[in-house]
Amino acid sequence: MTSPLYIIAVALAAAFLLGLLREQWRSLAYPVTLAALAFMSWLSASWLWALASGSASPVDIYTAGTAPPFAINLRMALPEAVLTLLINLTGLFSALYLKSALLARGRRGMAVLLVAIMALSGIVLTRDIFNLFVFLELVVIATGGLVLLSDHAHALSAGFKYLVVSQVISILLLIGIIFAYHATGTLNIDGMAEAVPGLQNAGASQAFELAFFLMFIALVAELKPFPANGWALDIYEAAHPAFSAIFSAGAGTAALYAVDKLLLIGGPAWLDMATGVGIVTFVAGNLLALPQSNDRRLLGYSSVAQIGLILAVLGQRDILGEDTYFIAGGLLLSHAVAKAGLFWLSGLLAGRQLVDWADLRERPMPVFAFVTFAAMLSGLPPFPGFYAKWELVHHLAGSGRLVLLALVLFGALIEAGYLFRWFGYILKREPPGEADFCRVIFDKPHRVLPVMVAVAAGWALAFVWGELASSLLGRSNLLLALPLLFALSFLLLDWLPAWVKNSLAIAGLVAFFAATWTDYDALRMIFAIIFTLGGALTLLASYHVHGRRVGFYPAAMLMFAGMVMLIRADTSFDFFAAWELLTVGSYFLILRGKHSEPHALSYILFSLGGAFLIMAGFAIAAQGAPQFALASLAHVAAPFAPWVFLLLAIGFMTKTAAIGLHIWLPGAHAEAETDVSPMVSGILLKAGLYGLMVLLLAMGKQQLYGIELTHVLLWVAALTALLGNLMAVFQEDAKRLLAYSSIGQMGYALFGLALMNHLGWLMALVFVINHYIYKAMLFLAVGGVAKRTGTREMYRMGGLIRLMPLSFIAVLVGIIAVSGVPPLSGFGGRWVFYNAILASDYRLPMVVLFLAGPIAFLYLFRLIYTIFLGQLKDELRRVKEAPFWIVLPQMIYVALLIAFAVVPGLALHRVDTYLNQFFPEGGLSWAGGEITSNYGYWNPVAIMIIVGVIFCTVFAWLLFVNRRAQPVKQFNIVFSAERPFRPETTHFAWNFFAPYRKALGFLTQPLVTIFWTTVTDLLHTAGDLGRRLYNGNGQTYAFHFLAFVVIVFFLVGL
Amino acid sequence: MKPELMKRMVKGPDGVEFEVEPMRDYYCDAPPTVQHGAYIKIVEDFFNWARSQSLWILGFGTGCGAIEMRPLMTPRFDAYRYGIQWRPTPRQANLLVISGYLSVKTLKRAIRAYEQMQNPKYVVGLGSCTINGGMYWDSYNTIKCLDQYLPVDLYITGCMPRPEALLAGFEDLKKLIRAGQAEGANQYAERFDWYKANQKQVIHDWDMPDYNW
Amino acid sequence: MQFEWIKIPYALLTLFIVVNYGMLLGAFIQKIGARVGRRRGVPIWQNYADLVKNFGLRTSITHGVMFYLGPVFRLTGGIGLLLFVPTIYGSEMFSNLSFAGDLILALYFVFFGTLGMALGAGESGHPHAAIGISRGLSQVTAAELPLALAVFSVALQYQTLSITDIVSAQQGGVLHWTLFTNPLAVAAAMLSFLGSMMRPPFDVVLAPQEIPIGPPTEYHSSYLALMQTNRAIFPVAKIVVYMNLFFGGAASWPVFFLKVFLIYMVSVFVGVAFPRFRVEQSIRWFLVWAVPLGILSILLA
Amino acid sequence: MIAQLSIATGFLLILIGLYGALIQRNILRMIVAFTVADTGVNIVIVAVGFMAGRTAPILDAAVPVADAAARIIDPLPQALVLTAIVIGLGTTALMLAYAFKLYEKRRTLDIDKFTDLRG
Repeated sequence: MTSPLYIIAVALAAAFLLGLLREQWRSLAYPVTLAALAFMSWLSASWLWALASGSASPVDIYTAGTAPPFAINLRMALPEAVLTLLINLTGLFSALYLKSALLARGRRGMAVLLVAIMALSGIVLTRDIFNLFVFLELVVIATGGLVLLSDHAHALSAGFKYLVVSQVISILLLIGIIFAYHATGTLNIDGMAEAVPGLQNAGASQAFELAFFLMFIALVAELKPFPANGWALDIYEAAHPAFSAIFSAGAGTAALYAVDKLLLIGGPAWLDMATGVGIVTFVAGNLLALPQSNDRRLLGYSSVAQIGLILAVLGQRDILGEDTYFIAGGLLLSHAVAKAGLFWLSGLLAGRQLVDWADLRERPMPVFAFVTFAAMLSGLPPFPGFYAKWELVHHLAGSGRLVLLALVLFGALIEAGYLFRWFGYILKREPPGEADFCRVIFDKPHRVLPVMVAVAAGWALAFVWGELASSLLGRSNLLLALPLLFALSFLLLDWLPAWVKNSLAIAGLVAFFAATWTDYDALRMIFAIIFTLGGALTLLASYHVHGRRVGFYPAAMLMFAGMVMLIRADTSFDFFAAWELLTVGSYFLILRGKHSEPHALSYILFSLGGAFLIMAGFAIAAQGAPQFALASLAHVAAPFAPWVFLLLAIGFMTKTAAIGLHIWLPGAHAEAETDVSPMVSGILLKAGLYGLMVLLLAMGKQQLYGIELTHVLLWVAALTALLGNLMAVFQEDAKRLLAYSSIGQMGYALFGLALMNHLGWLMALVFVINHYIYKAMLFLAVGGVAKRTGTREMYRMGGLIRLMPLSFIAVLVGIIAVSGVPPLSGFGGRWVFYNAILASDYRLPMVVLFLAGPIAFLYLFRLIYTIFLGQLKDELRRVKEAPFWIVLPQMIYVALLIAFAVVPGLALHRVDTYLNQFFPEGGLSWAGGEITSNYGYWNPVAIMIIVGVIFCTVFAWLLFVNRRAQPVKQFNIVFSAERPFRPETTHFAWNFFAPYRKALGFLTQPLVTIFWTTVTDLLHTAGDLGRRLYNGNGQTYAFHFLAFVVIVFFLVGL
Repeated sequence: MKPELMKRMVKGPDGVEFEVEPMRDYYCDAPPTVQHGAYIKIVEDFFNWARSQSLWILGFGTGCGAIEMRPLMTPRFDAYRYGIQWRPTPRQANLLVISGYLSVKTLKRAIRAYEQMQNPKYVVGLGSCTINGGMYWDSYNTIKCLDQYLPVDLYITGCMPRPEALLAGFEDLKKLIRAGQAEGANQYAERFDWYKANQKQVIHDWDMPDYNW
Repeated sequence: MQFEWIKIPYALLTLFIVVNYGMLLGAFIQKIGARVGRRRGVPIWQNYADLVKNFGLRTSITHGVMFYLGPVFRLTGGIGLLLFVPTIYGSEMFSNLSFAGDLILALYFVFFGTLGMALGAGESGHPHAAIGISRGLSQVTAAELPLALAVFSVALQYQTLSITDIVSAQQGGVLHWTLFTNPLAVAAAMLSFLGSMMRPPFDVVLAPQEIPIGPPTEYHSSYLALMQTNRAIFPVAKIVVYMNLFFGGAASWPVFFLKVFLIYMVSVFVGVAFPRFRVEQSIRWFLVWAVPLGILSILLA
Repeated sequence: MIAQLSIATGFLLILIGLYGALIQRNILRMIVAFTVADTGVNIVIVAVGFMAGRTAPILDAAVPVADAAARIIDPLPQALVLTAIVIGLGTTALMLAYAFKLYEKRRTLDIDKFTDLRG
């Protein structure tokens, strides 16, 4: 193997060569730089390959030919190989990216760049503390130089502030080093570590502690901890993005590794300080990033935060043990690759405001790159950060460090918040003018290449961490899961026309079900059918879209992949990974709506918040194990069980939009595209119910402080049903109305589950099936109408029954079913409901649900009346029936609904039997068409026939006596012997339930919305207050640093 | 013609412009037709008996004579015992009582209300004003002879007629109905053009279709 | 219980009896009102004459399919409700088609006609129809609640949802009626009953002069005739449910006639004594007075 | 004694330097202050390596290799100080260059005037 020393030697040699290069060979300078960096990268890579494959073992290189302490030694082991590779590659691609800037500044700039990369590698490789100091100073000086590569007006002052603080740092570091040397007699890091326990008297050991504190705090300061980091942020903002990439990915990495080495010396006593500083930085950094509008400064804060998190992880090595490097490495590499990628990407854009990134809109590759980076930073599957976070949280929970766990998740949520808000800007904001992005792409391929490399690296890391995790968790690589691969393959097929992709998607879903349908028990079968076949059915509607529909299918299939993986998951990890996948997929789907930016954001935030609670719940339940079989939730130890239950239940309820957690749903479902609304409403909501079912099946009734949690659930469910329905009554927007109705319906289903008896569960399942069918159907119908009429405001429609008869039929059947009126299938749910509550011990929550029931009539009538009945408006006189492909699934749903109404046993009989093993009492008996419970009976076939016969007889009679009825037009109405003025003034539709609002409108005060708005406002205010710390003065920053040192000093309590 | 009834161009949600003609698009333009009774006489007689026993008066007071209708509901006169009721909508009424003088303005409303009732339907002219204009015989603004504009089945004279006279008149109307002679609606359909011409002669702001279904 | 063909003629017989009883009852009650006001009132056969007259009208118009079907829904709802509930306790003949479902079926089938009628009226395009429906639906949400609570309470009390079983549990004397064994539930239910009868103080839905009779404002001729038929059946059918749940059911037709009449009279008495509520007033009234009774009844059941 | 005194002097210089760097608004004065602090650090380093009664770590006729270990002071801090001086020089030079550039741009050396980037 080539000695790793050449990484340093080659860089130095090349730097000198550049300096000595003759003037006429000037043009060679840039190739030489690239070649040197390429060689360095190759060297690291070859070592990484050799070390990882086991063909080489870690080596120590003695520089002066002798062993330490008499000479400096460098070490090349697996971590060093990974980190130097990361640094060198960042350097290489940044150099490529910097081409024009470097060529403009001449070869001295290139030399400085080489020195910087060399020094960063040196920090990683060296085992000598003073050598570390030297490399660090080299980095400082090189940074001072490279900052000036930027055209930014304030790069100069930023660089100076940086130098000021670096001076202070280096003073502390040097003092620390010399006293540490004095105490231990060596400068070698390993030597020091060995010497520390042998320190003779208390005085020496105390002196060493102090010296170590100075060294440690100095190196920690290199990680830009909050609040001593103003100087670094200015660099991030002002420097050339390619240099910021090095600064974030390279310098951060090197400094982290340096701190890691120091922790080796200091031993466990210093871990708490690392954790403390790290987590404070993580939370504060993310909080401060929240109000930022400058992209690079935001990335700076985010870098600070990420590195803080990794520092906290390093500080937790006492419990993380061998997994430290898996976790820290996962986080670090995700951070480095993503940040480098984002900084490079930022260089492609002209504007510096976050909203200026809308330039990327309509350009799939950069958007995909951004998505990749954002997902890596937020720790979404399948990227390394996901596994790292999972492991971290499990270890923390296993050791009872719950406050830290909460802070980690809180910070991560804020981070996801601003990243996804930013993504929303990209897709949904208007580009700030004539976008010059295309030109850049073709002009400067050397700037695009690094971004693409970062994307590739991100996915490669995803694979590698998947492999590592697979050995850790004893499961196959997540990235290789068939559904996920299928979904991801649509990324590659995105150039195909939409109908081809749609056929593929439908075929895939159906084939998956055909291949796996024998695997499911009766309960899962229902969900499997809804998720796969139901999904395929809603996808039929997608045929109406022409063109390529870029981005739709990867997102949709990601969601479906997540859902099928969810029902097939046996272990907590699989379950959670699937949960995250479906969340992410659905987020992208929802974001596609025209005005869905804020709603998609609140969706992803609530979902991720919920997901974090689920993760925490799983972690607490696992008690230190990396995962557990879902079934063993039943055996969670007593003191934890109710808490686990609570966390998981709240997590799942964010998805079912229980009251309090519901504010994301109306906007998200209403603003989604026509064929997306049925997916996210009819299908996706069931994922939350499935989670609750799994939870309740395993854990049953839990008590917390003497309160039965299922009882609390009952109340939540009842209030959800009531307020969901009530809110729906007052909507003017048809899709929002349906969305609120979904909240109410989910309340019913949740209520059934929370009853915790046989029929309650059966009722929940009836609602699952029914809600899928009718809500998908109604959303399609309303979506089709909205598409044709160009509005979703119901009062602007009216009288469409003649123009859109099929849609009318769908809505009619739908509302009869939703309202629970016999003979359609909604009645089954109501019947089971009454039987279920009779068997229950609770009384009072039912009252709320009874109140909720009839309210459904209000909004349902309004839905059908204001759209299809009443007065036809002039401009809608020529609208046509909804497109065939939107109507076709509706008609299938009508058939399904009627079938389910007549023979509910087809779907329910098996489940009823299956539920016997959990709730042996209170099942139904199915004899012929009749269904009998302990309390009552019901014969759907007979009902359908009787109602049908009576109806037909009366109808035939009316036809006979009224056969000559004269069809009239819309204004042929009795109008107090006058005539109506115009259709708009005659259609009674707006504020339809005004009297109702007078009576009960006070219940619809948006208290929950106000609450969550206040929470986000508080977060933003906190961030804004924090920003005042950073007044831009270099001296203040130096003072911050010293204050930081003093505060930490007293907190450490030396 | 009022602006809201004029032809206009509107733009559909798909951006295509097209013409809306309110009189054609909002109103049914079919003319009334003569309706024959049941084919079997005894059935028609039975129906006529029922019609006579179920006179539903449109609650529409056109003039001062309307004040004489109210006492009919009181215990003293109690018209209900004769199967007479008041309905608030012409759709459900079959007897239009023109109660007193009829101004030209009200005539339009009366015509509309009458046409919106279902066949068979009856018109009773109450008071002298409906017969010859009464004390308003030379008014520029009242119509003089109601049966030029609507097919009147029965006049009840007086200025005003007492409620007793009204009851007597309704009893007479019942006899006409039972005899199958109260076919005003068919008469109106048969002589539709004549009625329309008369109506349009006095009503100058004719802003409705020829027949108000 | 199983279906047998003989049930069909029996059911038709029930229907025939109830239609006639309902027609006469309606006129009879009008007549009582007239007599109280020292009038003679309508003849007892007035409803027949009106019905025949309306069927006998020669023309009609239609605003569209839903408008046409509205009365059909309405009447189907009335007949269905009647036939899904056993009329005479202990009589195989008049148990009607109750094999199809229990109390819950009856409770929910009530809405079948309402919904269809509302849709039909909606298609007429008349704003008054829509206003009336808006009021009616608003009111029904609050008015139904005490009934639902009372039904739940009664079902809890007897541990069954089968109407026949509930009636049989009340046999053996007046004091076994739910009226005496569960008075709170009955009180709540009877208040709810007032709200569902479209009589004052809860008749703002129809408001004949303000929004000329509300939803049915465009209906006439045979549509109206169907609705009149329903008007004869539906209140009786609804009262049958109340009678069976709360007043011991009826073991024979005379008892049936008497009980239905007396229950009907409750709403009449209240109706002539009180003026009209606005919608929000009636909602508040139900929530403040009737619902707490219902809640108490289920807590004590 | 000398060692303690030197260390104390060194720390005094460091404190003076840091105080100056944090208080002075003029950039050049800040740089000077840093130089003072650097000097203090260097003194501390050398003082730490000092051992009373020993000689400089120069192996020549006066100090034979054989008993060098017992007679010379610790040579390492002196080596370190050389490096530190070099680095300090580099940093100071860079800061001076920055000061020049900043002055060129804004015609001022007041650090308070360079606060455009903030928050």
